[in-house]
Amino acid sequence: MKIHEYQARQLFRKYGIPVPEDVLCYTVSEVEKATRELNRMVVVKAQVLVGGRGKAGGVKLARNVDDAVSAAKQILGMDIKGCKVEKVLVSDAVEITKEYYVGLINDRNTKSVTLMVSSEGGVEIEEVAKDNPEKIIKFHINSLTGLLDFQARDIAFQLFGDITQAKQAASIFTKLYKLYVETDATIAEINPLVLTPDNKVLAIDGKMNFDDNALFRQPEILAMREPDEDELVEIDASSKGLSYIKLDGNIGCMVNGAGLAMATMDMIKLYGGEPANFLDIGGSSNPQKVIDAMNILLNDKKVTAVMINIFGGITRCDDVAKGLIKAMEVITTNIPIVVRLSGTNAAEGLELLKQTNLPTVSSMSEAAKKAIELSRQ
Amino acid sequence: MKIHEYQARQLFRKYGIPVPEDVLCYTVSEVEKATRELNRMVVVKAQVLVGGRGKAGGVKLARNVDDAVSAAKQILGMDIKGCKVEKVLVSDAVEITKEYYVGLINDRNTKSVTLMVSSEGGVEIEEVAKDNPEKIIKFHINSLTGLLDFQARDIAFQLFGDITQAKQAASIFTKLYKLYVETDATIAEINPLVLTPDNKVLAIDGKMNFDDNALFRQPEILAMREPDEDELVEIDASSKGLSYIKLDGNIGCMVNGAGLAMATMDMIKLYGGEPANFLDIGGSSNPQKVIDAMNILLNDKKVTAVMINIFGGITRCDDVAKGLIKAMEVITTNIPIVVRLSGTNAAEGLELLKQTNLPTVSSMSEAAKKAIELSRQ
Amino acid sequence: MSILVNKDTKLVVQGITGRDGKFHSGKMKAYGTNVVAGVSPGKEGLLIDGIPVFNTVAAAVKATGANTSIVFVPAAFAADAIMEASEAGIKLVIAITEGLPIQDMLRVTPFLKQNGTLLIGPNCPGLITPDEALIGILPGNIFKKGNIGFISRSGTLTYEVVNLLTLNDFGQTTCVGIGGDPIAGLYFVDLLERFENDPETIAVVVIGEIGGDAEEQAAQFIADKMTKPVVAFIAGQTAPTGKRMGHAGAIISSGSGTAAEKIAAFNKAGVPVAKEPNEIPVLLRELLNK
Amino acid sequence: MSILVNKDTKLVVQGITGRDGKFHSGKMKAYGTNVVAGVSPGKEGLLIDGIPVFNTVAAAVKATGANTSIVFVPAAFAADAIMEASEAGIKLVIAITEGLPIQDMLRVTPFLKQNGTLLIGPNCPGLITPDEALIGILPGNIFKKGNIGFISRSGTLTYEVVNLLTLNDFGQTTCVGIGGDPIAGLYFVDLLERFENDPETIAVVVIGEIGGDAEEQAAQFIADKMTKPVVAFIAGQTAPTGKRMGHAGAIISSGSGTAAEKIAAFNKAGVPVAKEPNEIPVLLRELLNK
Repeated sequence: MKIHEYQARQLFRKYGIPVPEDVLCYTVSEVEKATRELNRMVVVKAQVLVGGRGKAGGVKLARNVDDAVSAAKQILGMDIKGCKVEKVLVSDAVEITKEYYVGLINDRNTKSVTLMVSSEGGVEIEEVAKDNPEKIIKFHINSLTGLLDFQARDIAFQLFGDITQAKQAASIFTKLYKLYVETDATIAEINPLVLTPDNKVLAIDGKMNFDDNALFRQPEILAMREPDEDELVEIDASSKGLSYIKLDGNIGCMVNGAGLAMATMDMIKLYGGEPANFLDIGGSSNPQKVIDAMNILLNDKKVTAVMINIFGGITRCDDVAKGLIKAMEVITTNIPIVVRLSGTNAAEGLELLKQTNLPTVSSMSEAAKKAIELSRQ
Repeated sequence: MKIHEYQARQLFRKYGIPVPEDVLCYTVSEVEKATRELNRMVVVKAQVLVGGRGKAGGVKLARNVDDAVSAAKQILGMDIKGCKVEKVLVSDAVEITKEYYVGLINDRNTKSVTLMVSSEGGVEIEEVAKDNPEKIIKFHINSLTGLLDFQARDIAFQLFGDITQAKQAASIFTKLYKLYVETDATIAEINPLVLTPDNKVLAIDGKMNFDDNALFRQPEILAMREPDEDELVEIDASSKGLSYIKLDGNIGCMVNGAGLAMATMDMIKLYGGEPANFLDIGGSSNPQKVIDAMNILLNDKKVTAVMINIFGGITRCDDVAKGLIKAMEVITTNIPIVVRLSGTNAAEGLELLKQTNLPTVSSMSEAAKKAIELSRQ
Repeated sequence: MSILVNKDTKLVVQGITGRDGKFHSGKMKAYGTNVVAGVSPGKEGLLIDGIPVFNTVAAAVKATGANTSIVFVPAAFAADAIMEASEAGIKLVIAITEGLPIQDMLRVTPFLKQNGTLLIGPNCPGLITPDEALIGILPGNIFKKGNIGFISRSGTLTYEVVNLLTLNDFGQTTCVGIGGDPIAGLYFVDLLERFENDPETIAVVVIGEIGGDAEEQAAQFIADKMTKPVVAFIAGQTAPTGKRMGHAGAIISSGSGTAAEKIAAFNKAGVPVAKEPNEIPVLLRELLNK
Repeated sequence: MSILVNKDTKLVVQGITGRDGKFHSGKMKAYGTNVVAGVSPGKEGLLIDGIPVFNTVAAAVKATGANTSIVFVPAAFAADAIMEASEAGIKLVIAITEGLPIQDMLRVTPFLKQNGTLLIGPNCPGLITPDEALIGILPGNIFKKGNIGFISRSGTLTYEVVNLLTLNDFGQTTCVGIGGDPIAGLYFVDLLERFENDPETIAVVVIGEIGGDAEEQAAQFIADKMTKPVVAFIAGQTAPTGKRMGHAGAIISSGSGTAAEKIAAFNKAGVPVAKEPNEIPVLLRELLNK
């Protein structure tokens, strides 16, 4: 789960990480009022959940109220990578002596939370990783002891020679780690962390993602969720036990299992088709799930054919077939649906499906070819 | 640092440990009102910082308001081991099916927080330890992982066969451990933990002590401090860098170092005297400390002689002598003061002290004998 | 021979009284797995399919000598169950449970390391040594004793491919589903090493997917250390960036963890990568006939 | 010979720029201790009494090969300093700092154990191998090279007794003040074992005090494992129950940890207990003349 910069700043404040003063605004007049009250040079920043807003013109410096109003007019309503800007953050534009990068991620290889810092702040860390990998300092944190004070200080000293600066940075690292662990984050980035001319160390832009599997114990984080349209569909699917991701193609897929679902999408593409979605219905033959899944698929107006790909393991194919039959009784559509059943009791399942007039096959590749063919009719 | 039962119950509630409803009362009329409002059978419990209040008659069951009023009249103002009862806790008298013991302490040998539980609750755990040591289950908690859920459950199953009871108990163990660690406790006891006829597990009497060395980071705990007269003197001494404990004898001692101070008390006793106090002035020759220490000693009207015992290590005896001379300039007393100086620059120090007319010696035993002799004149 | 599990495996089922735990305990027992005990706090004394139930893993181990555990308990309590098994002396834990918070896994990892406990999963279908022991939710009937080692991050895709292998007469030594989570117990490399050292295994099939770099590490390990042939397949070539494809670990972040990168790594290591599942037995036959 | 410290000790002083750190660094250096480095975050490059200062222990170890550390940093930061030394590869840490919270010590303990670091203290005067290395705040002039081992929970009481030993011509191999806190690094038993194995030590003096049962454990160890004679003294015979006698560890709780119990334990182990400090050299002479 992602949150906006303004929300990340709220969390930073709660954990004592210093951030500039700011006001969240939904309208141009709110921006005008906020700028007047802050009474300083400000930055007007689009609040969207996609990266690259800076390059898209979604962040503008404003020296005075007129500047801010004109920036707000340009940014509010702007489209950034398909996201409409509905709110902006008006933030005190602090003077910057130098920019740094601070990030926490879960490292798969060391199985630890890893602190990454760099003296190259304000640019994407992936670029630094590619061009100047030696400028990224990585530290793997032992989950049993946490980030110890001396460790945070050691790392801070590698960025800041001055002790008062290093102490501020170390304290920010420690607080960010506490925030990260306590909120079940998967990414916590401060980019840039800045040093000001008066020797203050501040977090300017904050990015945080959270572990979907842990949201059940993070009500405060969950309350920050602001899903867009596509995500609403995904969340709705998830509440029905389905894992759904919309893509751009026209062949809807319904598969049991995430790996098999991906392999199904890949095969459609390999054979010249375009998958419309990722959809994993899990290991169940519950007819309601099939109905829900089918409704989601058919809500996507681009879909011109559906491929159902089931490998029966513990779930028996005849049970799946029975579920499908029940589901087809309540679904009315003229979009062609190819069903592939394989594995446990596949023969029985295919036999049962004869009554539905659905095209049935027993191999995945056959199903993919058939679906592509039907999608073009 | 110790706290009252009612304060321990406040902490228990904050951490989600179930305790009976209660009201703290300072007067008989408050007790009457509280009992009327609780409208149930209650227990009236003296709130004092010493143990053994039950045997002293400081805990009484009251079936009705009249009972409670009469109990309050007896208990309020009562003297329990030298402590005057100034407040009572009026607590819902829950029905009890069985009593248990739960305690957390710091174990010196395993260097861990140790959970002790017993099916023998409601009696002093020291008695159980002596009579039925096999009835105490001990579990050493790894400080890096904390008390894990399965560990708490395993221990709970050793007391409770029933799963709903065991789950409640396990949850209490886990919460008590969290409370213990987060408040820098040195003892956290629930005695008794009770099972009620309706299968609820509740904490009845709570006892908590805290680490004096950690009070600097425990403002909430520090605010609970309610020192008695003797403790006020100790706390005042402590704020002046002195470690002072009042005893019952008549020979005041002023020593540098805790071990040497104890050995000094022991020696006075060995030679037939009675030490009036423990007083460690630490490793300093600061005249102000000597003045403060002397004032504390002389405030104790029982004191009839003072023994100053200094072993000069890094602190030079001549510096200590200079401090003593300055101190004696502002102190007026006719109580005899014997000074022993030994170690670094002892000879120079003793020479300097000649101007004060104080009896000086160079060995500890000589000083003790002299002080005892002078105390009897 | 086989790796990790065999006829000597004595299995304890954690969460045996739950819906899945009960169902699969029966299935595993029916397959011939030596299921010696179940654990469900408060249910001690019960028999499930003839399997005795205990309150704690420690009690189960003491009574039955269980050496391997399978975890079916719900996600919120699974990390605790894994640590309980480890503390009770279990040396191999298979966690089927899906949806474990990553922070829980990060806390579990050093705990298991200290005790010398191996973990497979979480969010995995389990593993099987055909005709000896099935530990998980895999459908036993599609597997066949043989000499191919098999490792996969997926569930049903595993069945799909194993089915193709069996139909093409490639039996298996051991098949392991390592699970779809970003932080898991054993990774590809850990298992490749065991297959390399298993005298009965003559070749290995690796089914990877997008996300992370476990496949890249596997490719490096194969290039550096392995003498046995390996065939690979990567699911998720059409997956977009930033979207989690069902599995918590199947996500392409900032353009890394793509199928293309993984395929390139395997190719560089001389490992043929199948374009679609059907091609896997074909590539395997080619390599073994060389 | 000696235990723990000698001419090969290379000492780093943590908190060297503080009042006590600075003062005692000079004293230790003057005694002849090989003080190779100091640590004070932000003060790297400074020289204190000719001792180079570093920002971190890791940097100090790297530059100077320090193998032992002494900690003077304030109580609130001392646990972190101890762990920093341990993580930097220091094998013996002496913590002089008084007033460390017990919970901090409980967290430090498993950390040091993992790294194989020994700790003396906290709240201790340090230790000395006369004529070789003084690490702590002990007054060097009262010690004398010889063959008595010495262990004490106290500071000035140590000086009092050592002074009596030296005046009575009992020189010392090594004298260790283990500190007055309830949870500390090395206890009596750990040091008795080292003295037993030190060929140069012929007898040991143990100065205990009320609180805990370290003395009882020492008595048991002496009875079970020691061949060398031991003389003991216990301070606090007149201390009341429930009152902390200066040291955080010197407290009689619920009637246990009393001087009487400790004296009884030593007597049972055949260890003579002096009634007052003056008696210690007398008892030692008796034992050694046997």
